[in-house]
Amino acid sequence: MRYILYRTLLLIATILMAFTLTFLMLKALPVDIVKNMVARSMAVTGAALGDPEAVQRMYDMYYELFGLKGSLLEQYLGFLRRFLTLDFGISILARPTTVREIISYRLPWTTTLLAFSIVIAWILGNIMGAIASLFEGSKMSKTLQAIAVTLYPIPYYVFAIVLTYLFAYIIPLFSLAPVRIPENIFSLEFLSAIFQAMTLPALSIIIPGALGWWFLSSRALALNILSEDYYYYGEIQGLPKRLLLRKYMLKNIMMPQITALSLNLGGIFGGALLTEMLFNYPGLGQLLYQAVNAGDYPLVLGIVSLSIIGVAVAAYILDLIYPLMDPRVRYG
Amino acid sequence: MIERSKILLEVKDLVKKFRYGLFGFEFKALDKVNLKLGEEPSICTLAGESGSGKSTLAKVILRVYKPEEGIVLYRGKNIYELKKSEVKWFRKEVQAIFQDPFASFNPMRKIYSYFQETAKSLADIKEEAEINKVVDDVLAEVGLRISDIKEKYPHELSGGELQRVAIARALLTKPRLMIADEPVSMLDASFRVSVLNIFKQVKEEYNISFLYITHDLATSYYISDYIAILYRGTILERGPIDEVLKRPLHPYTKMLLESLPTLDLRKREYYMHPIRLSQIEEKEFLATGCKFVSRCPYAEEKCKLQAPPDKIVNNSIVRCWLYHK
Amino acid sequence: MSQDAALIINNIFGGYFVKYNGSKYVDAVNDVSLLIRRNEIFGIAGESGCGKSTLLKIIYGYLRPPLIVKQGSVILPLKDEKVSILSLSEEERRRKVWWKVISWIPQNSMNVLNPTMRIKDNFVEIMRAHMNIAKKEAMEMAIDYLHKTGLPKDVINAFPHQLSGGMRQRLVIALALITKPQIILADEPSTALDVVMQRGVLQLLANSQRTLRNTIVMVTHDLAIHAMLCDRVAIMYAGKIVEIATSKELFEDPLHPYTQMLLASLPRLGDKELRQGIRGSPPDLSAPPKGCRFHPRCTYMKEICKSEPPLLVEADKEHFVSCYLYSGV
Amino acid sequence: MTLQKALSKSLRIFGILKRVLKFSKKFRIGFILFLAILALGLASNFSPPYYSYLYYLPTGMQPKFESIDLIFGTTADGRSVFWVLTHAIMNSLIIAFVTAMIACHIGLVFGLIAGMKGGAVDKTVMFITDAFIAIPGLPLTIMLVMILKPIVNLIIIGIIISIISWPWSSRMIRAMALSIKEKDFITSAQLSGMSTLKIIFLEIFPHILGFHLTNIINTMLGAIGAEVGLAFLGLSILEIDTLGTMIYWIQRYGAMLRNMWWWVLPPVMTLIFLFIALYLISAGLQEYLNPRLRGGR
Repeated sequence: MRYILYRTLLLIATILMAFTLTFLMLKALPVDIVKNMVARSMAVTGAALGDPEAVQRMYDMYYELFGLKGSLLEQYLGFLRRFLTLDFGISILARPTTVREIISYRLPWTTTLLAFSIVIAWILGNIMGAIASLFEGSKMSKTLQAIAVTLYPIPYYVFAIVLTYLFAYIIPLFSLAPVRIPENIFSLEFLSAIFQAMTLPALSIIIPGALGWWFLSSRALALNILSEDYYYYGEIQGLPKRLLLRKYMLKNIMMPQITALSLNLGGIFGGALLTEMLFNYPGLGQLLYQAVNAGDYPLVLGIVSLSIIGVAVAAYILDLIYPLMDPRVRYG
Repeated sequence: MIERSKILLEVKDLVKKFRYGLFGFEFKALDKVNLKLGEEPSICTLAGESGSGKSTLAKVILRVYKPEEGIVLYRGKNIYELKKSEVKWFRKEVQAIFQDPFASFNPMRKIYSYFQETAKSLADIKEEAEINKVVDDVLAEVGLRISDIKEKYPHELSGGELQRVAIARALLTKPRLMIADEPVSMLDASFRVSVLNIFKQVKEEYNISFLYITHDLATSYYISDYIAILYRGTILERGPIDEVLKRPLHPYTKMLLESLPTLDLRKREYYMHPIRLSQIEEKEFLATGCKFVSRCPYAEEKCKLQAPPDKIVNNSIVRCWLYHK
Repeated sequence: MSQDAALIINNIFGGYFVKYNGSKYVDAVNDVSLLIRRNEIFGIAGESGCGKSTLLKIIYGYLRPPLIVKQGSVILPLKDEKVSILSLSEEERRRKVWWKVISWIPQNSMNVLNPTMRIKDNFVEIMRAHMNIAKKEAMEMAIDYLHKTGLPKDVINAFPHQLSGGMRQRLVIALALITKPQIILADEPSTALDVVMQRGVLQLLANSQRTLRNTIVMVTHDLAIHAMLCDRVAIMYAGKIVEIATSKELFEDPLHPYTQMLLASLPRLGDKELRQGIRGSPPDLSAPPKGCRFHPRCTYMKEICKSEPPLLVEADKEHFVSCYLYSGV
Repeated sequence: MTLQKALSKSLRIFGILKRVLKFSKKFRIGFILFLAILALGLASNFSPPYYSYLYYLPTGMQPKFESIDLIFGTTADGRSVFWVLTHAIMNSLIIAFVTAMIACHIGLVFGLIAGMKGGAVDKTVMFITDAFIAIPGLPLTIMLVMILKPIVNLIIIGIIISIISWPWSSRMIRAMALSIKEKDFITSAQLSGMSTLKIIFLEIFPHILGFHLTNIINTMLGAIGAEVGLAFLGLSILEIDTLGTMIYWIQRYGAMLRNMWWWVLPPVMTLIFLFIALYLISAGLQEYLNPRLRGGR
């Protein structure tokens, strides 16, 4: 119970801290930027130029969003309220669509890609690392290790450039043009389109993840387990090898790796955003790129704060699962 | 007042709490511990199995862990309320050696640097030549020479030698009280007795009292004058060693003595007599009554509810309801 | 004589190749021969690093680098055949020998249980691996067995960390006994326990030996435990056996100077007489002394002790010793 | 006297370096690789003054070995890929160094305070650290850079990346300090009359130093990656050449579409080699410092 309480407090603190930091940073933003944004927004739509009331409304909206209205406390509370209700106003790029609408259209793409590739990378990497530890010193293990050492330090997005170059230009199996998604989501075309869009970004998360990061950490954990007394006891009991791998090795690797996943979620997420952008994948990453380049502050703010909440909550859930898996921390 | 000044160390109703596990509940590692050591140099054993709180008590007396309740008086002074100048005095007077000689020296430092440090900051000897001479003296006391250790790192000596070095370093400040936490339990049998003999010898020559912490009653009998039996953070029985080990009062002390394996083959038959074992050791710390209640053959309802107070019987002090009738 | 032999160990030489600053060989077990009988508790005593645990590993045939056996054999006389443990492959040992004929209680046994496995799974898996029975049946047998040995049966659903050290240690012993093996190797089965729990654990072992009439090889540094439990005891020093005798002979009339000095150095309850330790320290086994390995510490040392290692000879009936004081050169 | 002392100290560092080089193959390979890349970066000091001008050279030229300017060909905006690369390496290394110095030392201080003080101080520091770890780094830095855009420079980029890097160091240092604090030799030091400050510097710090060094290397690695990530989004200092901005311009000009491999390969390969080099250095150091792997000296 104490643990759940601590973790929940931490979640709240994390989100509050992130938003407070954002707020403080926005305070440093020169007022001119808002003026600029309103002007540009007008130019994009060409509307309401002559309507001073509409202009004022827009000013009000941005002032409130960036916390520039009222006393400092009012500013802060208003800012928090908007953020926690995920209300980020209207996008400048796609006026008059609200930021929330744009994001909600892109979000499923990102979550699907991330969930799919993180889970696959995690499972594959852990199993391979454990098996490699059993054949420590063999040729196969050495080759895998050499590959892992090469892949491990390279960020996903740098690896993604290599993949882009390889697959899109040298072996043109996949197109890098934005994918056109058919209307009918139950058709074969839909599936193939998804496959087209997802394969490369997923690979660029799975390959370095599975073969690099998770492989190396799982192998290191497995080597430690090999020198544990309980593993040695399993061996002298003459238990079947498969059982040793499953119940003595993998099960004990899993626990610390869940924590590692929860700690690294933020990093993986950031990498994935950039990868999406590189591959023209219709997720949040690409959107973020467009928003940054167009100076669409409301949209950037929306994406950024949503991802902070998303990652923090996902890590929170993982941390709550952990005690359920590990009998040693199950108290009370 | 006169009475008090004759007491070297007095521990009164000491309570030290710890948390069990990372997020777990609190338990009392020490629960109302009382102990007295007279001015006269003596060796007092603190006997208890692993987890009885004996090392915790050592660290409390050494001013490492601050207790939650109770006081520790050293020569009448509360050691947790010392003035700056008195802290140095306390460090000089009270020294310690630990169980694992390899863990008690930093592997990255030369052994001799510990002697230099101690000599300069506690014994107030500044000149290199003089330090050399004093160090040579204390090393001779434990059967070593300065050339044996001068340029050496801890891992270059054997466990037995290193433990003797630790004693020599502690002697440098001419302490009055030495706390020895399981000093021989990690040493091989063939070295043990020589380290114990050093204790006997410096007790006489340097007028040092020892608090000897151990789980081994045989070695404790060999060197001690007094003994206190610790169980789950409480002292169940204390008194002169011959009294306690020859005429044990507390059921736990009796059980310990009966279960001790000996080299005497005539005891074999008796050793195989069936005994009752505890099944829930960890929970005993949390017991509100007598901590021994779940294993005690004489346990009554009263023992579960309330912890018995100390009672003087013959020359010992025992904490058991059996002696309150 | 070999009729009642449970285990015959012939001239074992074994040790470790340690790779550090080039490679060096640590001579952990040197020319050890033993005959261990059926229906006895045989003790092996010695100080840390004397090779007693290594000897157990070799007897069991659990050979992992850097441990190697240079020479020697371990013969296991079964009903219809004589199995030479060291010449089998590990797979064959696993199928034929381990836990079926010989089981092992490893050192540090309170910490050898898999932390993420329930106690019952330990019993079930080991029985399924060696007794060829179904899961349900195994479960019933395990519960029945725990009941017989006086352990509470609800521990079966617990994880190791929920149990006390003494309970875990007793469970590891129960695991070693569940398949009713002919031989049990016990490596310090009761260290790190308080004396009361230690007594309980040793009683569990001794009682099972009485009912099963099998063999226990008991390794511990604590001579008092040997005195309380063993029928015969071997004393090891620096990789060699220096003395073998019945407990009575060994504790009442020790012959080897090492045994004598060791026994004399042990403080006893009720006796404050000044005792002496043995001077010097055990040799570095990567460069053991020539001749008798105890000679640098021995007070009876003769010229010959420095050059020629003494042989293990029968100085008295059933009392073997390896010392020139008794072989008379 | 002090000069002599300083000299002998620095000589000792060379001695250690020599021993690590001899001990670990990983370190050896990584170190040589890093030196090669560093040499390339240092070559930026010899760049001709016109290196920063656009369209000074013919655009999109394949590598020609006739002059050093053209050795890696030219970019789509008429600059020498070679000279741009040398400056990019140097600037990326500066960012990495600034980040490592700031983040690792903040982490060191916080970790030591939390680990040594314990109690409420420890809990507070750890709570803040944990909260920072749970904030995904990239989104936070994006926001920071966007807002600080008008004044951003190499140092500020380093500071921004430090904000997301320090909690990791702090967490690890605290764990180490906690475990060392419990060791008996700390009590021995207290008993020999050492002051708390002396204990921290003489007893605890030497045990942490090794980790601190590898941590600095790892943080550098992370910082280089983070800068590249920011640059992908056009959020680095686009006027200055870094490995990140080089890739940004490659993307911007569609160099890959135009198959200008001589422009794509140098920064990408340099990045990969730099990552591997730094990783090998830290892994080698770790092996050397881990007494269990080294067999107790």
